[in-house]
Amino acid sequence: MTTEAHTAQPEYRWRMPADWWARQRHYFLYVVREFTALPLALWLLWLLVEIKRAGDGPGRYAPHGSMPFVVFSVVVLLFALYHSYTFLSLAGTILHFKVFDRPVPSRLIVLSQFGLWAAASVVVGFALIWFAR
Amino acid sequence: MDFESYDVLVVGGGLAGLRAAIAAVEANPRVKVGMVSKVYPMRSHTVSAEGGAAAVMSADDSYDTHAFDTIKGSDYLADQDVVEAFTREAPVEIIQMEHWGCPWSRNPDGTIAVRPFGGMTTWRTCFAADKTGFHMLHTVFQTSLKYPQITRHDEAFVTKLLVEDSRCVGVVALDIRTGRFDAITARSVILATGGLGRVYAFTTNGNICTGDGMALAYRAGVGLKDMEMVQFHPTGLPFTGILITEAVRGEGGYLLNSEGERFLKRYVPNKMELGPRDIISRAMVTEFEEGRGFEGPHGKYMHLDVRHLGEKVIDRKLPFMRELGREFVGIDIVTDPIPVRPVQHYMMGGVDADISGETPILGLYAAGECANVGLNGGNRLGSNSLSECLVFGAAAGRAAAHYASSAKPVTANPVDAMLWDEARRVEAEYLEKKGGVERIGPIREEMQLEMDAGAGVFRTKESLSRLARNLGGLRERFEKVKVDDSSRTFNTEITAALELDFMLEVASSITFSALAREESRGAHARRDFPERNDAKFLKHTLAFHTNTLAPRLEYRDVKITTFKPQARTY
Amino acid sequence: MHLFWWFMFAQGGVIAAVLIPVHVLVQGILGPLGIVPVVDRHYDTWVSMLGNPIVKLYLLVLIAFPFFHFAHRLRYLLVDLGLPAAKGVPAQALFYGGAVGVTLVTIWVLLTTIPISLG
Amino acid sequence: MPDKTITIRATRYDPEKDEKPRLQSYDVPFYDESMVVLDALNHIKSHVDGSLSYRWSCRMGICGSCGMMVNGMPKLTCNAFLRDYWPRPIVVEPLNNFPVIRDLVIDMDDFMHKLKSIKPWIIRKQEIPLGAREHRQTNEQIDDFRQFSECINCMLCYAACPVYGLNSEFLGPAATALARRYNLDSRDQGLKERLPVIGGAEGIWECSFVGECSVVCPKGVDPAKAIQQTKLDTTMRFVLPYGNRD
Ligand SMILES: Cc1cc2nc3c(=O)[nH]c(=O)nc-3n(C[C@H](O)[C@H](O)[C@H](O)COP(=O)(O)OP(=O)(O)OC[C@H]3O[C@@H](n4cnc5c(N)ncnc54)[C@H](O)[C@@H]3O)c2cc1C
Ligand code: SF4
Ligand code: F3S
Ligand code: FES
Repeated sequence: MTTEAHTAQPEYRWRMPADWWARQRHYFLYVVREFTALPLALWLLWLLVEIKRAGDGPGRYAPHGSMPFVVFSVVVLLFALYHSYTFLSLAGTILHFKVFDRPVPSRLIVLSQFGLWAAASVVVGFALIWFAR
Repeated sequence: MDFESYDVLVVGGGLAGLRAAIAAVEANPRVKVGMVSKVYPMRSHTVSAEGGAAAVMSADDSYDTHAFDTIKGSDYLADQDVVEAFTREAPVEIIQMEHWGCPWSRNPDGTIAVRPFGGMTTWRTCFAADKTGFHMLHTVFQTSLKYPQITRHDEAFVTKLLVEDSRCVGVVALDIRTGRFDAITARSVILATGGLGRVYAFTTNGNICTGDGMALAYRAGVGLKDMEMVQFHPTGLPFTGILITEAVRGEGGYLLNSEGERFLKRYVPNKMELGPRDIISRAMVTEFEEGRGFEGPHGKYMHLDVRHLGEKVIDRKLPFMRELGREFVGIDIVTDPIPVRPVQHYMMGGVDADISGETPILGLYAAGECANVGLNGGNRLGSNSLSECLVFGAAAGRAAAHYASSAKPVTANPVDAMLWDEARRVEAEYLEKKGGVERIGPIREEMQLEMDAGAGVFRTKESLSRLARNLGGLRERFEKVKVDDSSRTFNTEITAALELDFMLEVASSITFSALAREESRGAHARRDFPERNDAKFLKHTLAFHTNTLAPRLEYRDVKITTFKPQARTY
Repeated sequence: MHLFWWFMFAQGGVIAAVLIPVHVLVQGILGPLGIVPVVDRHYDTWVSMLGNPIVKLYLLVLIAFPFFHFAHRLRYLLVDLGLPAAKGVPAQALFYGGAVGVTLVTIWVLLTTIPISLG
Repeated sequence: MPDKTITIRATRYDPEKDEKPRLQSYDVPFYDESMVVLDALNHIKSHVDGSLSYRWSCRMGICGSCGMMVNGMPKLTCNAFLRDYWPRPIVVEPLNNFPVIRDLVIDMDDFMHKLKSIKPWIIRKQEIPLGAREHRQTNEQIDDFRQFSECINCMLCYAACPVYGLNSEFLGPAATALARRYNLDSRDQGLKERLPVIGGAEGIWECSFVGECSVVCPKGVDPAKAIQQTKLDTTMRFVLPYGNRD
């Protein structure tokens, strides 16, 4: 490989400000996107507890349902939707397939991702409600 | 690294320079190659070429037609042996570029596609979408990275050629980053410094196109050949000078005057919009003068109309042009005509070099736009220049490597003294000079406007004499120049001053060469001598540096082999 | 190794994106507010659900996989917020180990809580 | 034409004199709608203060040398129109995330080394001779990598990437996009030689998909996509036993 003839030189070193993520909208949205992981994790842990409590027996089983919990769930839902939206649209632009040697346009892939999401939500929601009767 | 030494030193990292460096290494893997460039190689102005590179690629084309088109286009000022060799080598180089990864646009069967271009009788212009120069430059640059024999000095500005006993033994370069002067010695030196468009105000050329290599060679005693031959491209955007590629006309765009008329029918009835650049530019200026141009805030202009092609064709074939129109003029070329006017574009003239790039100074070679190997004569055909950079860059690289392997090594002794003298000169003239009063910017701007006015599309004895006088005045003012910047670190005002010095030098060589050529040929159109005069001027002009503003001029016969000069009509 | 964690991260991301919102909506909001009946509001339906091996498998995927996604994201987030230590091997062990831990706990809960029954 | 002016606040820094960069204000005439930030800088250099240093050449968005932070966003200054900012002042700074050599000039040697490290040239097991003419390649095959070959090395993406800002060892957006450009080229067989760098400790796995690199890219290269696709492909090669192994 080639070489470059160099001379060292005093320079001003760039340092990233600690609040870089608060300085620009895109960066902030990125941090929010990553942060969604935390509330979602907490909610899943709650679900795990709920499952565990099914072992308490018929007499003592009381499903969770306090107002603060509903509020928490609403907040989690917002994060969850943001996660779904960002993840599916980003993943959609990355996936690349070829059908009959032609690349599938990424708009189509994104759309089908959201389609999959909608379908899965309907099926799961239906099951959760249907079997409750 | 005060004293770096190479076998072959390439000055310039554009298409010609990079091709030369690789050719030198491939000719002899043992040569040590140095490359000095005042910008990182991928910033070189080759990057802005849009249209394509010409070569005979298909079976129904022939070397002879390519040669004839080139020679007729040159108005018979091209050296025909050079043209013939060029047409044979060009396809080889195009394939070589392909092997290195250039993303040439393709035919359905996967072979390299070609498109029509002005002045070419058949389709022979290879292209990579509408960014041919960009793709070619990045391809050769990235390929060059794999050779361990090549050492680059990026952002180093060559201020002087080291010549000892009429042999070139290296250069003095200013390391822009540190402000230090280095002697970079070599057994052979290749100049590939590109064009000089910035001596004009209205140009398609980038900021770095200041004719440095021509001035360096000129001062070292090499003649500058055919400097009066400056190409004006018909379609530049007013104000910025950004080029609207010839492909717009290739795809069927019309040129219209203010009366809505395709005026080219009066000038190149058979070719219309695909006539050669010099003739179309003159036609436009003539129309302006006869009152049939549009008036705008940046002078007169014509309309380049592609509206009849429809949005589909435009978006598929000219997307970059639509973008340029939207951003730089605020129009949509689908619904509005594009304002255009002739713009300085290319320098046919340059450092006197032969078919293998050799100059009269031993060990000094030249290639690319800064050289004149005799290919382009009075007018270059569009798309011949990128091929020229490849063919003659490679030739110069091979010749320099060959010469270097037998040449004597360079001795340190006189080089040190020359380095010291040069460093002192620049420091005394710019950095340490007291009492300067003139700014670089205004002198440069005045020179550019003077050149537009005096040595533009049409010239006369009066315009050129006035220009010569004014250049003298500007030179005097330049002696009193003041530099604001006293720092050594990345001092771009010093480089601007050095460039202006070079530009004043080449501007005067253009002016005096043009003054002496009392005929009209190719791009050189004298109002006072409207006819071509083969009896007197079927000759190359050679301008030699003197101690005064005016060069000493000599003439050399043009090499004619197969094609006898005829009238040039289209 | 990066490759494996990234693979798990991507899988977990898909699961989380596709499945979590509906669970939160139905089980976390609509159910508690009594707008619709939901399986986990009644002991019988909940237990019969949890007894189903397919449901057990589904719940494992639903709960465990996303944790690999979360672990990856939170670790990188810490790096981005100026904690380069989150890059190191100990941090990796902590985060990915945590995800593995959650997986094991989930398996344990699912296996011990309601015995598998096909009824 | 009305006599408008616009205020440019440009970074000044001379390592021989200054501890750290500062901003200096200049008023510049704004007389044409198609004027760009670079025109304003050129006006300053020619007529007001010749010591202001910055890089530029083509002023048509293709040479890649004029990238700077314009009001906090990485931009090609030859493509940043004054009309989009006027009448507010414009702050022009050197690109973020790079060492500053002088005023608006950054040190990009780091990228030059990274570029070289991904071997951006066609690698073949067996060269075909020139006499055998060109490799056959269809326009569709070019479409596979065209986008990634349009990179002008302007460094805007590096200035936008916080991961690079925090860790300058990170291979970064443009270099990965160019590696992908060669890996996807039907003429190339060098994937295996590039993998150690791309997939190495400072390669693709460092990227947390902030995505800002693609937002600021003036040429539509979409380096974020290049990186994530590379992650996906590398993973698939590993997961699928006989995926695209070569
Ligand atoms: C807008 C535009 C479009 C064009 N389109 C086409 C086309 O479609 N087809 C075609 O065939 N031709 C076209 N051309 C012409 C063609 O692009 C050029 O002639 C050709 O690229 C010149 O290449 P070069 O290698 O000689 O010089 P350049 O690419 O200009 O390189 C010059 C090199 O020299 C270096 N240098 C200069 N001075 C010094 C110094 N003092 N010290 C150190 N280094 C120095 C520079 O850093 C640079 O690396 C076009 C030109 C323009 C301006
Ligand atoms: S990827 Fe885009 S932003 Fe990054 S260097 Fe290349 S052209 Fe510039
Ligand atoms: S901004 Fe940086 S983190 Fe990745 S997606 Fe782009 S390289
Ligand atoms: S000056 Fe070339 S990209 Fe802006």
